[in-house]
Amino acid sequence: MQNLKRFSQNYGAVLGLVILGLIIAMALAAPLLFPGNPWRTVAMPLLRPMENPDFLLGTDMLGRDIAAGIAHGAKVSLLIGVVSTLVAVLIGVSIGALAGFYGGRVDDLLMRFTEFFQIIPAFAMAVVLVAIFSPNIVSITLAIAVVSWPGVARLVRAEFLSLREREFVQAAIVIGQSGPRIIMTQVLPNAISPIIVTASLMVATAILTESALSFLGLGDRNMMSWGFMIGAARTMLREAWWMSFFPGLAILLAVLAINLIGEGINDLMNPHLRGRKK
Amino acid sequence: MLSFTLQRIGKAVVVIIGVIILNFLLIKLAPGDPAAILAGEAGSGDPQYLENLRAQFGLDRPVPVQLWNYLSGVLTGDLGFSYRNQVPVLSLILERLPATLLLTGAAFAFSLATGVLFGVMAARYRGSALDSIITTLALVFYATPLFWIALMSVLLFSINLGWLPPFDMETIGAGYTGWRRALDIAHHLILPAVTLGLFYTAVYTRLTRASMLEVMGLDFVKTARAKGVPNKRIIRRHVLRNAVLPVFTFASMQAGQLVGGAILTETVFAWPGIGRLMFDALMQRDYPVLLGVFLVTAIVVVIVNFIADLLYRIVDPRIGIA
Amino acid sequence: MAQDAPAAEVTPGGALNMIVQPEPPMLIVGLNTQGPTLYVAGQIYQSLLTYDASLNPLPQLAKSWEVSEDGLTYTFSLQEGVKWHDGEPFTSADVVFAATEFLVDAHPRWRLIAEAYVESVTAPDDLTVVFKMKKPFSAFLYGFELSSFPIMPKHIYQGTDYRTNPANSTPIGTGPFKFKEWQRGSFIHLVRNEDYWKDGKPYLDELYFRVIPDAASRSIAFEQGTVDVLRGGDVEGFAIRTLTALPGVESTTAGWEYFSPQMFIQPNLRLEVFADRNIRKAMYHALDRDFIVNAIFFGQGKAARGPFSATTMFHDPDLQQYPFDMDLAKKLVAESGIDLSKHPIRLMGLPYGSTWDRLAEYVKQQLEELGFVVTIQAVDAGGWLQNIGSFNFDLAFNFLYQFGHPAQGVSRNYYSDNIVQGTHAGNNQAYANPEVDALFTKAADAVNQEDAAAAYTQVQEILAEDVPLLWTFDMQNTTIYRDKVKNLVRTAIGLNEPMDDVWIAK
Amino acid sequence: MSSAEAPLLSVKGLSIPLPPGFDRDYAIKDITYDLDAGEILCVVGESGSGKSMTANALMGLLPSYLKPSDGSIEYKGRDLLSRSEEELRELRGREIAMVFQEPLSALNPLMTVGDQIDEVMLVHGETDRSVRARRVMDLLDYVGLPDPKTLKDSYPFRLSGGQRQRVVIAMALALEPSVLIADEPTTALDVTTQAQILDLIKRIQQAKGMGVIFVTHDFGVVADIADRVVVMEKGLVVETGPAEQVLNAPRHPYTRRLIKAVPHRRAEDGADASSPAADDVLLEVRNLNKTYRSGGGLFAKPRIVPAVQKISLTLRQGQTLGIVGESGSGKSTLGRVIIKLTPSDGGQILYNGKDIAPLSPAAFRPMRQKIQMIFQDPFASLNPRQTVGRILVDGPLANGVSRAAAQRRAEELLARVGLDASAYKRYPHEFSGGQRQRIGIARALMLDPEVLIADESVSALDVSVQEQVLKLLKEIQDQLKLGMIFITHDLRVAAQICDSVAVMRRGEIVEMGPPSQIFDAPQHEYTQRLIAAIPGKGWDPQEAAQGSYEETV
Ligand SMILES: Nc1ncnc2c1ncn2[C@@H]1O[C@H](COP(=O)(O)OP(=O)(O)OP(=O)(O)O)[C@@H](O)[C@H]1O
Ligand SMILES: Nc1ncnc2c1ncn2[C@@H]1O[C@H](COP(=O)(O)OP(=O)(O)OP(=O)(O)O)[C@@H](O)[C@H]1O
Ligand SMILES: [Mg+2]
Ligand SMILES: [Mg+2]
Repeated sequence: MQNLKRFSQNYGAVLGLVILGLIIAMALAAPLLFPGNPWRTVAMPLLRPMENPDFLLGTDMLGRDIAAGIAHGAKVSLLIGVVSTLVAVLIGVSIGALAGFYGGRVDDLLMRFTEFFQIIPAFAMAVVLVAIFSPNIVSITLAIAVVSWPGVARLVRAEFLSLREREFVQAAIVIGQSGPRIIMTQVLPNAISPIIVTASLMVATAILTESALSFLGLGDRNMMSWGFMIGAARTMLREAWWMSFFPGLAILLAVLAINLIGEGINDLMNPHLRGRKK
Repeated sequence: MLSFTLQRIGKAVVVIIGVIILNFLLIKLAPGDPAAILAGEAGSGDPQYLENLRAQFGLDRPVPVQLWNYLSGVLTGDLGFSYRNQVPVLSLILERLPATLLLTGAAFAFSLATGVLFGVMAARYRGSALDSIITTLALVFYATPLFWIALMSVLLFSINLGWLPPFDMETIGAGYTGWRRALDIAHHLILPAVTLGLFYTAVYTRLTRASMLEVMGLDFVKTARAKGVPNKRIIRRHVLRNAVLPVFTFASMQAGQLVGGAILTETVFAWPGIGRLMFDALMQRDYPVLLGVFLVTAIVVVIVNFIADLLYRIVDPRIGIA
Repeated sequence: MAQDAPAAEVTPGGALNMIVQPEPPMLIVGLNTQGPTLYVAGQIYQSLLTYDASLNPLPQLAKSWEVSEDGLTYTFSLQEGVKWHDGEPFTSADVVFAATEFLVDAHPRWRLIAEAYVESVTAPDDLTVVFKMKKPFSAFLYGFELSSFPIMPKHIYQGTDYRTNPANSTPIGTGPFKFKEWQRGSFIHLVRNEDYWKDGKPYLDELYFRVIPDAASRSIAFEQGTVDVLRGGDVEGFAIRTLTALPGVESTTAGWEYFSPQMFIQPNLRLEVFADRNIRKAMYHALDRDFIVNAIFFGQGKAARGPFSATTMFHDPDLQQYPFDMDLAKKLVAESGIDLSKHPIRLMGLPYGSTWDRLAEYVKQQLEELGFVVTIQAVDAGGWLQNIGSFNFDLAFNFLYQFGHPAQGVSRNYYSDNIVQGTHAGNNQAYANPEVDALFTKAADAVNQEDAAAAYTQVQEILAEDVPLLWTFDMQNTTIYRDKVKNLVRTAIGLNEPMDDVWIAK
Repeated sequence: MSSAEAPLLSVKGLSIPLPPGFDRDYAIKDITYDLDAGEILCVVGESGSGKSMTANALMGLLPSYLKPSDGSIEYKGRDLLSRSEEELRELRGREIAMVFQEPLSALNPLMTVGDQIDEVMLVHGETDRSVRARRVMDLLDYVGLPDPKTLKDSYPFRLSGGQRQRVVIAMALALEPSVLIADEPTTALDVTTQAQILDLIKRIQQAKGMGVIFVTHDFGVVADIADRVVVMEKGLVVETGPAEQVLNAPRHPYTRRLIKAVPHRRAEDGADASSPAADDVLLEVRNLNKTYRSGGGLFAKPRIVPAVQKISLTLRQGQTLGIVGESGSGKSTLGRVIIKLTPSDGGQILYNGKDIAPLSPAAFRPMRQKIQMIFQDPFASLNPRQTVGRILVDGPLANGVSRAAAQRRAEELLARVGLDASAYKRYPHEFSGGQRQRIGIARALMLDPEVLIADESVSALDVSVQEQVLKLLKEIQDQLKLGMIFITHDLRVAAQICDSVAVMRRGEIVEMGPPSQIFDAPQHEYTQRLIAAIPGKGWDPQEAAQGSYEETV
């Protein structure tokens, strides 16, 4: 409750929530606002924004409605962002938790393994994975997850390493709780805030990565996503600026919003942490 | 120091071998037979021709044998032979590596310098309009797709204003040498390096700001104030050094990521580096080249981390002996 | 097209800047005959012949040639005084080496011809080469330009492993320009061959082929004057319109007659739905190919009128046509009694840029309107080749060069014994019609052109009725160049022709 | 009032309001006291009473969002509050210097010790490098640091806590200020080091005639050094006066309560020290060893710390065994090894005659309930994400007790440790430190242990709360007759509750015996030193707290 109040005082975070809320609403309402398929030709190609009041954001070279694309694309972009993050967090938390909690040889082994993934540039790895397993929404999502978990693993490991030494964890050992139970009930709940903050940033990064993949022609051709729209529009940058401008703006707003929320959570968490340490 | 170096080298070798094996297996997992693709490109595909190609590239042997051959090749400095370019992989990569090192190095230096500068300014004037402007800009650049920035900056600075060349690494055919050439390359470097670096500028700005604020709250800063040290000097002598260390460490760990970003930048700016080489190799299923690029990147990253660690040890007395 | 300028006007010297896209893997045209390789290597290597816009043979390294009455002996007389770039003389031995060793080993098309038709290749003297045939081959004389018959230096390659020969990094040819430098990822630099066998030529001092991976950047490069020439495919269709409108810029669609690429949609006939001819016809009717050409390809092409490109020999202008008619298409589907929604299909586009993506999106739309459930299968270049070559596709985009003669560029798509894995240029859809096989063979083996023409007309009619492929459009490639560049496109192989006549007005 | 008569430093009616949302409106309210040249003024009070806040206000070092609302601070007759930041800066370090509590974090880790001392002079206008260098050497020497020549080029991390605190003091003395403010400068240090630092401050103060404000919460320290005392409670000054009077004849009830709570030797000490039946041996430790090896790698030398060496001891039913020793002597390690939180390297731990040392963690888990632990930090030892109820029942649940039974037991024990039943549903952060420690005790008792290990269980608490918790432990111990190992660094606390005391140094037990022997007739030289260093020996708080009120009125 108190947290909620503190959060609401963080204007940036509230703004982020509002923007994200609008984007989610748009994604959900897309089938109502723009019924049918966003790939359909609905008007003259290359209408400028506002030129025709029915197509406020203009149309692309095949006469498809940009606004419809953005509304439908919101779903795909958010979906990829959220699902890939969930998968990455799942992998990262499992590996980080085991390494951090058990330490020693387990830690060594898992961290070396993590390093293998970390040392290859994430985007390059994602490109390879998507290309190799042929671009579709599943391979894209998984590829993004595969390259983004090491960060989570490291973070969780560090958290677990320090939490493991905390007295309340020691107390849990002393009263005879089992290792897995301690991880789940004692340590993890206390590491959740930084995980959430990181995850929120990862959603943002995932949306960016998806768009970059699309830009390289490694997007899912059956899904209208923002990144795909920019990728498709980039060669027409000079003839039809609006084709890439609006999806670019949408990405920027979404990422910005998620970031602001993440930072809000971060701020929320920090005084809390300080209070706990004192 | 020697034992540290040895230890790090030992660790690095393990990591790099791990990376090789991981990549190798990944690529073996991939559907797509390089020989078939090569044959396809040449327009022919009778089985005998395919068999010849496979035998020539050693693709007909079992995977563990291939892996072993590759590994032992790598140990002797032989990264294999490019199926497609008919050139030893190592020479192909070495030819392209300097361009990427230059690009990513410049982007790295640019982002670190500007990031730290802006971060310090924002933290120093925390809560002021300047702070708001810097943090907002950092957020915006953090959230803007790299390629979008690249395209827009070409539009603005090359086409509309005509200040900066939009692609290539130097003026081809101009035949510049010495200083003239260096200047020419620097001129071509500005756009790609800045666009590649902007995202990291944003990252480092935020990191530096947070780190500065944290250090500012530490006890020894209070001690310095109690000594009567002027504010400027506190920031410079006490806060900055302590705050920048973690930023540097983070940056060195991130250095490899720049190579990922270079794929996009090199594409847009026609920069002849290994990012683009990697992408082409991938598209053509030229796996030895792909593996080689990954390997070389990993080695570069390991070296960068090592140098960073070494510097860290020199700058931070606490780690020196531990 | 041969616009030879009066010699007085010519201002020799200067450098010509071009773009090579994508960067070729190598310049050894004997080992790789892809477009980019040919573009650059065309200035270094040469072949015996070249062809004018109407596909009549013109001399190149062959000064003249004779065909015996029975069509079984071809005799070429070579140019005198031709030297390889390393100073060695070029002789008939090099041609024999190419025809009997190098190309048989490394060149897929030549090997097939050589195996099927060529009895022997001999060199009675240093400047004469004689091909003796097993049986007549009406297309034989159309296979002697660079992409079909590149001549490689015997003294460098004989007895070596061609692929790993260290000389591959410094190509040695007979052409007007010599290899100087290749900065991978950046540019290829050729310089004037001082010892070129045509006196006083070439006019240009230097050629630069730049590597610019991004299409938008390429069009900027031309606009800003960094490059002087854009080859077809260098920039996207809509950019062609804006670039040609610039002052001082000229363009031509000539220079592709020999290749005449035709784009088609390839249904995998192994699938039950596609095995039904009515369904294929319905799909064909469902596509507005004029829209494709005009809206998607910005006018760069012409709707195809049959299996033979309209610019090639033996094209039959009176074939049965399949105009855009969605109602008729739906009726055909209804007649077939097949429920298309029960047959979800994958559509594999071409990985060559956003225009092709748009085409895939459009085709998907149309087929879905017809009742199909379509997923676009996104692939990269490697994946596309892999899938086509291993028949792992439902419906694929493809395009093929026609190489001047149906026997070289068309029949390969329909021969039932060409249903082989590992190539994108075979009968990948698995079309088998003995009648078609027989007619193609008959045409190819014909001694005189009339017999060939009759057979080809017949086979076109059968194919037009069968629609094994959905011939979509004859591709058009526009070459854009600054008007100061003279004599650029002169023959049917366009920019692959040695630029020994090209000059830049000062 | 001529400036000669004016006090050196004079605080009048100083109030600092807190922003809304804090536990109280004022950090400090209406604070008034004077400091004369050449005296040591001790400011005492419990945690949060505003001691540090006042000290910081004097230096002008308040956080930006806190501003004095009323009152004045006069230094040599001139008001400080109205000065500009630049003027204050000039004053800091030159006229008024400060020493902080945490020696570990008060020094910049990336600057050599010499440079940090040098800097004070540099920023106050001493431009001659050689003059400064000489002075640095003098100062280091003066505060009793060995080998100043090499030390000045060392980084702080190489120095021990006591050495660092000396460096901070040297820094404060660099420009011979008239006022030295020391905010709990010895709280983080060992008794022996503390005694040395106290000596040092006293010596300097006398030599230089400085006025010293010494903030502390330890009445023993006050007794040792104070000339005058200010007692603070919840932001208010409740009593001021000469040390003599405040210590021995406190007027304010709060002061008396504080003094009464100061740990002291039990009167009946020694009487029942050997009373437990000799055969009720619960736990016997034989030749226990533990050596830490860390930082070792393929090519690196590991750091080796022999934390527990050949320790043998016996714990009987109903007995409280105290373990005392300086920081780092291995007390906690011993406790952790016995309870198997840290594996031992050798030796036996016989519990009811069975050696538990070699058991695997899984094999030992069922036995854990019999050996329980109370932790040091009441804030860190309770999971902030769980309700008190959950914290309590987790133990029994893990040991197969039904939820209902566990809950009943939890409610019982909450009452037993003096907490309201409503505590069951609340979260730890809603409790004070003392209450939390009670929860920690209840958690340990949930499992009906026979052995209880308490590691610094009261060290983090204020004296008055500490006293209550000690009392609770004593009661429980008497009732349940368990065996308790009580680890502490505070010898006074050990003296108050233990039946037997073991003194540890560098992993070894140097002396063991009943408190009477340890405190009154220490055998070992080290024990003697420890005992000698206890602050405020010459002063008996019990006596002061009891009779004095009548006497002085
Ligand atoms: N930076 C701060 N911001 C806001 N309130 C503070 C701050 N520091 C202390 N306080 C509040 O001011 C009051 C007095 O705190 P102060 O630190 O002076 O206590 P103290 O007597 O020094 O306690 P301790 O013995 O724990 O050091 C407390 O209520 C505390 O919560
Ligand atoms: N996990 C560990 N790894 C390595 N060394 C350790 C570890 N824990 C403690 N030590 C070292 O072992 C020695 C004994 O530490 P221990 O914590 O037992 O001392 P202590 O007597 O409890 O001190 P304190 O009074 O400060 O709590 C110290 O030198 C300490 O640095
Ligand atoms: Mg304090
Ligand atoms: Mg301890």
